[in-house]
Amino acid sequence: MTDHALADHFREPVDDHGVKIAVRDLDFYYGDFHALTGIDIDIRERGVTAFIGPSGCGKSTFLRCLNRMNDLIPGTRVDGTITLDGEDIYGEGVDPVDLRRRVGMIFQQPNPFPMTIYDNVAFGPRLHGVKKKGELDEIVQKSLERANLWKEVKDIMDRNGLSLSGGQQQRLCIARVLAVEPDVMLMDEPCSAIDPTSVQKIEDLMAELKDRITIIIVTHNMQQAARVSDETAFFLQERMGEAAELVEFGRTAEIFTSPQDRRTEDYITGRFG
Amino acid sequence: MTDERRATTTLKRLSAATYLKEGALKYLFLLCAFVAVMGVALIFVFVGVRGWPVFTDVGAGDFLFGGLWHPGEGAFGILPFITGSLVVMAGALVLGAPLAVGAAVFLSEIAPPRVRAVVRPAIELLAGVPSVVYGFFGLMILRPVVADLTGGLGFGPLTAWLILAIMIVPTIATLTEDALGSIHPGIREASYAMGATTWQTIYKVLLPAAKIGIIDAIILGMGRAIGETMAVLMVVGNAAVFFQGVDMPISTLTSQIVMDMPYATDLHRTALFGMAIILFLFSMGLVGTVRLLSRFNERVR
Amino acid sequence: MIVRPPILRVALIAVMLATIVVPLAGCDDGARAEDEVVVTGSTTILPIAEISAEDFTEENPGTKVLVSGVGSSAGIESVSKGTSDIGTASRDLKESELSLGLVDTPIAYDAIAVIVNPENPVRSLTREQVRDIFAGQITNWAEVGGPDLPVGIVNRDEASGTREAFKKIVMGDTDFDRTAVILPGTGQVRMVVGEAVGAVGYISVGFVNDDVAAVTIDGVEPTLANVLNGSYGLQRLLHFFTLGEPEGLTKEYIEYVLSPTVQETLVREAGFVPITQGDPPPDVIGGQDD
Amino acid sequence: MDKRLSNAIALGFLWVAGITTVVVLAAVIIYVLVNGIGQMTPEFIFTRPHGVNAEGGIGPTIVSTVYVTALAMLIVTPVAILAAVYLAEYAVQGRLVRIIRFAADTLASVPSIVMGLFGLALFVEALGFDFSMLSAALALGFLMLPIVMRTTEEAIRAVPKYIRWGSYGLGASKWQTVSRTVLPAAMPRILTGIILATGRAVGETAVVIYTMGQAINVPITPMDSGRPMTVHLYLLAMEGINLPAAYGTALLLMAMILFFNLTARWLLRRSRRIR
Repeated sequence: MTDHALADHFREPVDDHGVKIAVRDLDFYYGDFHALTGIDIDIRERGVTAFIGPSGCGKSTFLRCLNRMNDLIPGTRVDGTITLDGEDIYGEGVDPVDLRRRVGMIFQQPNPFPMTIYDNVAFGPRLHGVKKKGELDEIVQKSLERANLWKEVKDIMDRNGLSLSGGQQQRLCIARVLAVEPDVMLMDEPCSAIDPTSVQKIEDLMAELKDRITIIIVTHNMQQAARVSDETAFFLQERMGEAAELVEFGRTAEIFTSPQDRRTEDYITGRFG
Repeated sequence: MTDERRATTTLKRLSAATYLKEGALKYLFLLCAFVAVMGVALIFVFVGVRGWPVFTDVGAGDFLFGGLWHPGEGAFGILPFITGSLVVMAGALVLGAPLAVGAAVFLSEIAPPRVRAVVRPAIELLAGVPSVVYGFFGLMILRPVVADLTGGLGFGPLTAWLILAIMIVPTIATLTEDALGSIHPGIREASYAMGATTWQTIYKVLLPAAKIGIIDAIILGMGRAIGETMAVLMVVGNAAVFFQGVDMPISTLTSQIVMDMPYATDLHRTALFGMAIILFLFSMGLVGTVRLLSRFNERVR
Repeated sequence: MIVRPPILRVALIAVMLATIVVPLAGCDDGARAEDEVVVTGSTTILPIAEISAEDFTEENPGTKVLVSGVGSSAGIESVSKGTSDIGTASRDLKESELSLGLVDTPIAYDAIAVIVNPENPVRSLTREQVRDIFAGQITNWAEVGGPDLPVGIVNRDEASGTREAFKKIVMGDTDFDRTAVILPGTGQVRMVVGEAVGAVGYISVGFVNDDVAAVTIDGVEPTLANVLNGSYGLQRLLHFFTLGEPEGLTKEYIEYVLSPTVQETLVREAGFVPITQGDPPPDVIGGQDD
Repeated sequence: MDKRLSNAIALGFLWVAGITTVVVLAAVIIYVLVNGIGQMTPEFIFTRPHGVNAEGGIGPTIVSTVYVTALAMLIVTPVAILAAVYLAEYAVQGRLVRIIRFAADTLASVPSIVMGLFGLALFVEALGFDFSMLSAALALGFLMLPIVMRTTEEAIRAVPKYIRWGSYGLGASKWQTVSRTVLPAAMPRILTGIILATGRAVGETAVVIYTMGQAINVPITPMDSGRPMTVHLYLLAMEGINLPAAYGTALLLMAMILFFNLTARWLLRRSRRIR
């Protein structure tokens, strides 16, 4: 990453954003394995927050707590609170289905449905009751435009989603999530399985989306974190078998230039991990 | 979606309707799954109840281990049929299992695509051929051949083995191929990378790795062989005696039931249901062994 | 293939449909309609019963005659239980069956021919020799003046009336050789005997064709004339049994079978001897030692 | 033995094993085809058997076979698919699931003659359905159930996990995910399973011989009895009075099985090309 790019990043004025997701003293267990411990973090509204750390440090696990995807894995348990717009998402009677609509997710492996491109994007709206074709067409087109994919696919809409390239598939998944108008988009190492030119497109896309959607991206690529994120959180698992913890969290610029915690510095300078 | 800041809506509470709907669906599906259990229970009850009196009236000992089957005189010993069924099954396995495992290995490891495109459908079609057509084929083609070979009439275990071996090949081959297919491709490459020949890779790496799958396949093949009725009935000769030679007629549990069913009354008919119980318990035992085997293997691995 | 059926709706409809069909169908108690005659029994009589049933229903539209051939004993059992109107049997009633109150209407004679492979030179046997062969005492054709060739006995299943009659006339008290092959059908016995040189079996005279050779018994050939004059001992009556005197449609059908249209054509065509031909001699069945 | 030689011999055996299956199938098909092709006339297929040697066609038996197989498929398919959905999607590993799996495996390995007697004891006699299409269809249904259940479950499990997550990630409920992404994606293989199970049901004799009755009859309502092709073939073979008709029946049976299998394969290939 050239110094030039890093420099202009700092000049950007940071206006003050409200807190979208507040996490207080979070512990997470797979059965009796204590995976995450004592995590406190405030994720600001509209902007990109990056989770970094060596592989296996629980950053993805923590990400999946934010939209309760971990509920699908039997035997998991969460202590502490996670609030979305001030509301506890693990609260009594909260419908995880609705939560996941508002907190969309992009996976490491692009996973379009084995359906046409159109059906992929229309899947979400259809789920939530949109029936009229006209309305669906509009949502599909707008979502694909917002995912910078419309121009590339507009006349092959009935082709199978799986026939697209890796980068296109990932953008199709993003379009699919955008179609349900989420407030938050979680991205679990979205670029690790796609070619470099497509990575650039995804990163540009995130820059465009972040002024309307809160984006949280898990990545083990520090340059990417530095490039795309406003704030960064560094997770670490000190010793095997022990719970991972949030070591340091702050504005990306400070984390990468003047990390407070020695362990963050060691990680960023590449001494380990 | 409008551009100005979206009004943050509160999280929807889990509506009772969806909760009930999902719950109701779950129990509907459970009920459907439970139909299988009900099926087995119904078979136990209805075949069992109809066959149970033979154990009390004739007595389990005379029934299971009696050597003479002569309903007219009240003799209901079915040992000849039990041994007959086992003999027919064993022979079919000895011929059929190697052929089936060989075909499966051939398909998954050796066959060039063009050949595989012929052999695989052939095996699937072999599985589809009705057993009565196999019986008919056996009766009209295999029996005369065996008759010429052995000088007898062509009825007996040998003809039954030939027919049954063909019939169990698809059952064993498809399951074996699945077992081989589920082996991680990396294992094959690793073995070849170490300079092993195809055959060494097969019998040193692949077969051991798929061992449980193959054993399961063979056990299910046994189930298919012991449960076969029509094809055996048409070629085995139906003599209610112990094994006397590969070309001498004998009878099995399944074929004897079909032979006697049209005219069996009261105790004789109950005895036939009793034989059905034995067949049912035997096939359940096979399934149980497969289950124990896989659980035992899990712990050992 | 991108299929998007509303899975839930399709599945639920099908399940409901199935649950409706099952009980609904069950409530009809399956009582046999008045215009229907159910005939079950001997496989030997099956052809006659089936064809006459077809012709009978053609001549009497609206009636139905369901014929199935499952063996004489099953026929007798089902007519005594009332599950069928007519029980056909190619053998006489056993002692245990006499008390069932069945009324017998013989419809034809059937003579049983002992058949051998055409290449087997043995063409005449005494009744004792036939008994010893089927009892397994004679195991080589040389013992009856034939070539040195093992005897391959082909026996019929116990459901068969032909076997019962053969046992009563020829075997008497001696048992069949239990190691003999048992075949559940006339045609099969003929086919196997026709193929294996050393084979021997027995079928109705009507079914003998040039695949096999019929043997003269005690010097008497199984010809129509000998059957009629009773000199050929191996013969039996074919019976229609009914629970009590036949009446209604059952009576009409039986009378139809006894009518010349059936006796002269179907019965003769099937190789049996029409009952109306000669006056039925008192007790042809059973031979001397009955 | 040096490893090159043993390799050659072993591969030779494997080639023989592979080719034998084709040779045997060819033998059966050719035998039935050569002898049966002569019978393939319209009146063989549409008229009734009549006459001493059961000349004429086997129409009613074809109708009976098709009727009972369709009825069985109609009854068993929904139950089997929904059962598989439970096992693949909803079931939590535990005693209940183990019991269900064991029962399904047991049902799959029940000898057909036992299923026949069971059908006789329960459907024909206890429930009073008498010899009928319904009794036979229900007995066949229990035979087909585990086959469809297993193929459907495998088809569902073959749908990649991340497709489900994609759907959950969009706020779909469990049933929405199953019904809108998983089942449609698995549908080709599910249909294959249903077709194969139907093919198996067409070929059954021992199950239907005691539940369908043996009188030759064109069934209208599910309560009518009738003689299926397989039983007809068996009786013709046993009676041996009309072998050409037996060959004709065997050929038609094989043709139906061939049709089912080829449709299943075509369906699978067509779906794989889309992916």
